[in-house]
Amino acid sequence: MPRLRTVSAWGLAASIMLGVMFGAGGYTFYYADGAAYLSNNPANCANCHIMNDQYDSWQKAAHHTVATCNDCHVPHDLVGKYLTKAENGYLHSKAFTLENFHEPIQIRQRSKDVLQMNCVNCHSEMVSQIKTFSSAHGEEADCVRCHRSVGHGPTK
Amino acid sequence: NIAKHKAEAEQVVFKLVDLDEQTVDPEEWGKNFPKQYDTYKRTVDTQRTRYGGSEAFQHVEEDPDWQTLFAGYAFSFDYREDRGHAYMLTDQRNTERVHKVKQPGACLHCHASDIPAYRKAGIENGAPGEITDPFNSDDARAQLQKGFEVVCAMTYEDATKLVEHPVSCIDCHDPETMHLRVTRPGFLNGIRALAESDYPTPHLPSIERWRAGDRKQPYEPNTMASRQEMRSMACGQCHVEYYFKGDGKLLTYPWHNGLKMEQAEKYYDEQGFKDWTHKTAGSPMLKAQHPEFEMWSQGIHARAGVACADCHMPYKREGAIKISDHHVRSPLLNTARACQTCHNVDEAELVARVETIQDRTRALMLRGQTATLDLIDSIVTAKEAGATDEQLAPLRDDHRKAEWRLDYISAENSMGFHADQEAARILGEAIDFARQGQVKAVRLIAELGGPKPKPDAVAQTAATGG
Amino acid sequence: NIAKHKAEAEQVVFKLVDLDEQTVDPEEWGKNFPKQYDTYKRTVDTQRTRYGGSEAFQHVEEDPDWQTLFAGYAFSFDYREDRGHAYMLTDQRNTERVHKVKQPGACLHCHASDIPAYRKAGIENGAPGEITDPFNSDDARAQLQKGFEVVCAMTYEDATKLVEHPVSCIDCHDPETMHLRVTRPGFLNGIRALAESDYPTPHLPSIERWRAGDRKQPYEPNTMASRQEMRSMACGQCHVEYYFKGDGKLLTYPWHNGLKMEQAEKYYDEQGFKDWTHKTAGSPMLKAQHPEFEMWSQGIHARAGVACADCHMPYKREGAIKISDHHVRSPLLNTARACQTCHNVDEAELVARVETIQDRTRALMLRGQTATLDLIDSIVTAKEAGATDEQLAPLRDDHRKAEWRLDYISAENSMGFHADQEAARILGEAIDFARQGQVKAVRLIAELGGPKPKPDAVAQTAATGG
Ligand code: HEC
Ligand code: HEC
Ligand code: HEC
Ligand code: HEC
Ligand code: HEC
Ligand code: HEC
Ligand code: HEC
Ligand code: HEC
Ligand code: HEC
Ligand code: HEC
Ligand code: HEC
Ligand code: HEC
Ligand code: HEC
Ligand code: HEC
Ligand SMILES: [Ca+2]
Ligand SMILES: [Ca+2]
Repeated sequence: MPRLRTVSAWGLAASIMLGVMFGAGGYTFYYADGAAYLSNNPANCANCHIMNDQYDSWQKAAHHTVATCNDCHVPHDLVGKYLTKAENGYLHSKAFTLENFHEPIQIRQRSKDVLQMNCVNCHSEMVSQIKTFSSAHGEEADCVRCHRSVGHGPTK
Repeated sequence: NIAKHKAEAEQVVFKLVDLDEQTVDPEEWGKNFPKQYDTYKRTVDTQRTRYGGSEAFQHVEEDPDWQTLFAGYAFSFDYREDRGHAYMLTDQRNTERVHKVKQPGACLHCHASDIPAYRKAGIENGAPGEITDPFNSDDARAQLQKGFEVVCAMTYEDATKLVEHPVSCIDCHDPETMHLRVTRPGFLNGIRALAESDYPTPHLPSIERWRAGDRKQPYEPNTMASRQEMRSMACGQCHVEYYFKGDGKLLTYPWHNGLKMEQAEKYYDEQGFKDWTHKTAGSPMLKAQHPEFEMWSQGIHARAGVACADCHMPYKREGAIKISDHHVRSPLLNTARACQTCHNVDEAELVARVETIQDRTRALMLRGQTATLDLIDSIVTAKEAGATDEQLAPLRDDHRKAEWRLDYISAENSMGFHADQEAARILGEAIDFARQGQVKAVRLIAELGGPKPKPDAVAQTAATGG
Repeated sequence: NIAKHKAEAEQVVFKLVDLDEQTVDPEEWGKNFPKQYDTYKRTVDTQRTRYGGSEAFQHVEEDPDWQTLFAGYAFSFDYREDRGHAYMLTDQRNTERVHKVKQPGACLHCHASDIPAYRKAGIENGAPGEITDPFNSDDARAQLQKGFEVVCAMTYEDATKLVEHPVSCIDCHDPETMHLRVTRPGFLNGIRALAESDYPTPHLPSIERWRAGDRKQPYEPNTMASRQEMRSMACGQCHVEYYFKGDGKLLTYPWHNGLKMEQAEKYYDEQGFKDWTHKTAGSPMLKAQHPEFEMWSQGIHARAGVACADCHMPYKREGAIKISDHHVRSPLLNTARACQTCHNVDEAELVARVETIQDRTRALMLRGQTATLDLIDSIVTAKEAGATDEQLAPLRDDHRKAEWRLDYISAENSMGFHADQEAARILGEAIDFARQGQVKAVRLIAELGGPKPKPDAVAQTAATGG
């Protein structure tokens, strides 16, 4: 699929470009193992100590045997996958370098949407009924409202 | 395999029968949605919890204090614990409160699947359009409101002949889309009045959004409320405080000033309304009934976006899919599903947390009962001592205030759980008003020069000090 | 930058100075643990919240009711809002309560780093062993208890000369291992008495475990309590209700029947104890002081295993390392770290939830104050009407009960947050006892044939009806 490849390549390039424009960004992305975003190995997310809590808590959660970070936090289709990874890679690296992010780390709405999509993808059968009859606005049931601990167990 | 899942998703529901705005019988809906229907039928079960559950025991026999507190009112001779939705119509038809007392058709609003009946009555009484008009159309709404007014004013005997089922699928679901909806005219009018008030509703964001808008259209839950809000409003249709307004006995929810206990009281005072006159004390009383929606609104769960259905209709796994458990009941009979997804502690601990809250509420409620009984006694004594109605007015006002607060928490069905601190606050006020009234009574009796308070009365008050 | 972060991640603590059981000066400890020391020093900051914060305003001036409520007691002329740990020693030395009144050395227990001082005094008074004995050794414990008894009995003037620092590292940490520890003899004795009672402690599992065991050794928090329990017990050393027992003025925590308000009251009644006699009403009063540990124990957070330190000393990231924020203060000044790790809602919403709870508590507290003031008035009137002490006894008992409950919530420093429903329940009881006493008083006055209640008094009671 040549088209797909170009898009994802563009996504990567974009992130690095933005990074460079932002100053230390390009360097950051490289040094902080920006490659992490391209692999599916959870350890790579955690190579950033900021992610340690989530890494540890993920290991304590029911899903760690069946789902890695990317399964939940990155779209499953190739295009979205690399664009999101590029975006996160850029945002996280920037934040990590500037140390200007809110602590405790809070998930962005956009990432929440990705999550929701991924829950539903893997569990589409289980939730087929509760999704189908959603509402006037077609809202899905927000999985995380009730299943907040599926991805991350207790941090203490 | 996502493709495969998607395919399954599409064909989980087989449309075997057509459903429309006249399909009241749940069995018909059950043909398309057998899993939900099966759980819906389970509401016939009866199982008791420490303070709730679904065994229809007689409250006024378990705690005879209430016969004195309700003296002169129908609740003094028949007031049972509530039970499953399956019983709502028969229990209403069988209660002594409809036999020994003349009741209006307004009673029907929350005890039957009566939307088509309302619309039919509306059309017969000159409302525009056809019974087949879509529910959200202007004509259908006109039919509903008109019929509602007509049926409220009927006698209960005549009105109850118009219906045959307890709350059914059509009351909460759009037969086309199965989307949640609210159909009860009493609620539609009430929530509109609330939206037009300035009472803050962080737990109902769609109202805050509507207020921020141009307000050209009145607030309309079915189109404006989020799915999560609808999961509570569906219940707020009936689990609310209410009264019958004027000679037309128009069912009205007292939300014009807000959802707090004091705000309903203020509304009733403004209307110069009383439910009955206390038989022995002669006070102008208010009766509270099941303000679950209002108390839930004061609690931390509402604030945190947790809906009635989250706890009372939790999802239930049925083989490969999960459905909403339509066996609506006490969550304490179902804590694993009702609570544990959000609170991962064991079930015994969850029950213990609830009962800690409920025991505290109950202890304070008993204090409130004793205080209010003492007040009633002393008003009677003052009357015997020759006090005039004018002299008794402030005492009777304290009685009205105290018992309204006491009954508000007693009639609310979670024994304080839905809003634990608010329940205790309200009971604290009940005690204050009851004892203040008693102080005034004792002063008045003294001014009237006797009779000296009976020794046993002194003993009784002393005893309650423990 | 990241290169730096990675370096920090590897960094370990460098032991620059040796610390032992005599190292009271926090600056010494700070050389090994500069990050914690820096935050510890921040407790000098002063910033106010709606009901708390660290601005030492004068409570009895902001709310003069309390001058009447405390009539005849030191708190009536100087009672300030508490502030940071840095001030504990100077604030105690400067309060009018130690100048206008003679106070014992017992006061020192919670206002200074005094463990070595206790042990030294113990040895001087014949306790076995050396000052260098490890803290958990039998000899060290004997020294501590002996010195504690001696210092309690001294005058405050003499005792305060023995110390120079407010609470310091050594009070909560083992100088060898840095493990948390509890060092306060008053707490060690109190928690032991609690363990020996049958009061259920689901929030302190190590006590339940000890009870299940052979009980040969007394309960010992430093060796038996979990780390999470220690994160609350460290604070429970001082943030508790207390009294000075007997002529030795031995500091004692009233936990022998349990941690509930009624159980402390029962203990005091059994001891025939009173803090002071109310100046105008002549009632035998109890003073409540900062029962944070006890109220926290009644709340949902304790039940859910949330410790004081979780909210008041939350983790704070310093580069790659997380440290406990030793700037102990109101969590409302630090909601992101104090609350958001567990509650993922925004900071404004968190503050709003707390203030909703606190406003309810405050409203009920004001009712309680009015009721108690009314009782005091009517007791005085009864006295003037010629009532004997014997006749006044039941009224004064109600006064003692009511004001103890009112003060219990007023003296607790979270304005109800630590256990919101329990706080409201206790205030509800305060109101009940105050008004019951008033009823008895008015009856008694009538029996004594006058004086007729003053019109203004009637007006006042009526006014409070609102
Ligand atoms: C360069 C270090 C670094 C790496 C590597 C890293 N993160 Fe992050 N991450 C951060 C920082 C810093 C933040 C906080 C950013 C903020 O809150 O604005 C963050 C925030 C997040 C958030 C919450 C904010 C949002 O974007 O919604 C998620 C989810 C997340 N990371 C997931 C991941 C996943 C999945 C990976 C691996 C594919 C990963 N992170 C790898 C540093 C990193
Ligand atoms: C089974 C799904 C799942 C997996 C696997 C998973 N997460 Fe998450 N993640 C979640 C959920 C659910 C949340 C909470 C979102 C919310 O609170 O709305 C979350 C939140 C986060 C956040 C934001 C912090 C917060 O609490 O809001 C970060 C950062 C994060 N995850 C990183 C990771 C990393 C790194 C990994 C791999 C080690 C990982 N996640 C694995 C589901 C998952
Ligand atoms: C990569 C696929 C995948 C993703 C993404 C995923 N899950 Fe799962 N999940 C599974 C599998 C596989 C299991 C274990 C088998 C089962 O019970 O279905 C599971 C188990 C569960 C369970 C039952 C066990 C438990 O933890 O209670 C719940 C609930 C659940 N998932 C919810 C979610 C939610 C909510 C999300 C999104 C935040 C999510 N899942 C994301 C594959 C996934
Ligand atoms: C209102 C709360 C709520 C929401 C929202 C919710 N769930 Fe659940 N879910 C539950 C409950 C309760 C159960 C347990 C049902 C049972 O055990 O019978 C459950 C069960 C499950 C299971 C099966 C767990 C098992 O034991 O195998 C999966 C998978 C799941 N949910 C996924 C999801 C996904 C995906 C979403 C979002 C589309 C979602 N849930 C939304 C409450 C919720
Ligand atoms: C967080 C969970 C939760 C929410 C949300 C909730 N409830 Fe409840 N409800 C309970 C519990 C727990 C009880 C006590 C049951 C008992 O005592 O057996 C209860 C009791 C009740 C009862 C009496 C049940 C019985 O056994 O007689 C009714 C009726 C009720 N709730 C209706 C509602 C309505 C209507 C709403 C929304 C406006 C609501 N509840 C919201 C948990 C909840
Ligand atoms: C049409 C009116 C109506 C609606 C809508 C309604 N209820 Fe009820 N509900 C009742 C009546 C009436 C009863 C009492 C039935 C009886 O005791 O005969 C009742 C009883 C209950 C009980 C007590 C059951 C028991 O076992 O004691 C619970 C719990 C309850 N409802 C919750 C809900 C919830 C949750 C919703 C929304 C999902 C809801 N109700 C919607 C009218 C309604
Ligand atoms: C606004 C809705 C509403 C109206 C109007 C209403 N009810 Fe109910 N009724 C309920 C709900 C909700 C319950 C269950 C909660 C409870 O019992 O407190 C209930 C419970 C009952 C019960 C069973 C428990 C008991 O009280 O013995 C009877 C009988 C009853 N209603 C009769 C009546 C009668 C008679 C009228 C008219 C005078 C009436 N209802 C009007 C909502 C309503
Ligand atoms: C008292 C209100 C009420 C009544 C009556 C009711 N439902 Fe529901 N129903 C709900 C609620 C609440 C939901 C959850 C909707 C959501 O989350 O959007 C629901 C959901 C559903 C769903 C969607 C899938 C699921 O399980 O969540 C179906 C299908 C359904 N109901 C069928 C029925 C049928 C069939 C009947 C009659 C036998 C019925 N309902 C009666 C309140 C009701
Ligand atoms: C959809 C999620 C959800 C469900 C379902 C739920 N809760 Fe909660 N509960 C919460 C949240 C959110 C809070 C507020 C505190 C917090 O943010 O954790 C809370 C608070 C509480 C508290 C402390 C507040 C108080 O009143 O003392 C208790 C106790 C509690 N829940 C019990 C229950 C019980 C019992 C059930 C089941 C009948 C239940 N909850 C169902 C989410 C939920
Ligand atoms: C769940 C969080 C939480 C826990 C656990 C907790 N507190 Fe608090 N505490 C608060 C909040 C919130 C306030 C109110 C602060 C305010 O009003 O500014 C408070 C107030 C206080 C205050 C007064 C602070 C001031 O500003 O004057 C003291 C002292 C205190 N707590 C001590 C304790 C002790 C001791 C414990 C354990 C026994 C404890 N707290 C447990 C949250 C907590
Ligand atoms: C059991 C521990 C303990 C003992 C003993 C103790 N205090 Fe305190 N003291 C505290 C705590 C904790 C606070 C902070 C909470 C508060 O102010 O309520 C405090 C606050 C104070 C304050 C500042 C606030 C105020 O009340 O003005 C003064 C002054 C004070 N104490 C003086 C004394 C005096 C004098 C004595 C002896 C009569 C004494 N303390 C005995 C623990 C104690
Ligand atoms: C040695 C006794 C002692 C110990 C141990 C102690 N405190 Fe205190 N604390 C005090 C005294 C005394 C004050 C009042 C100081 C003043 O007002 O001068 C105080 C004040 C406070 C305040 C009010 C601060 C403000 O800004 O208003 C908080 C909050 C507090 N302590 C929490 C804690 C917590 C949490 C712990 C345990 C980690 C703890 N304390 C341990 C004695 C102690
Ligand atoms: C009032 C009690 C108290 C005092 C005084 C105190 N600490 Fe702590 N300290 C704590 C608590 C609670 C923890 C958390 C321990 C845990 O979680 O096991 C802690 C943890 C620590 C830790 C472990 C790393 C960390 O940050 O969690 C160090 C190092 C430390 N304190 C140093 C000091 C120093 C240096 C001082 C004096 C300047 C001091 N402490 C004074 C209560 C105290
Ligand atoms: C270590 C985890 C943790 C921390 C830190 C924490 N909480 Fe909680 N909070 C809980 C738990 C657990 C509950 C009980 C309900 C539940 O299970 O979710 C709760 C309940 C609550 C409730 C509802 C109970 C009530 O009294 O109404 C409020 C409000 C609340 N927390 C506010 C706060 C605030 C404000 C802070 C910070 C000052 C805070 N919490 C810190 C875990 C925590
Ligand atoms: Ca019931
Ligand atoms: Ca303070």
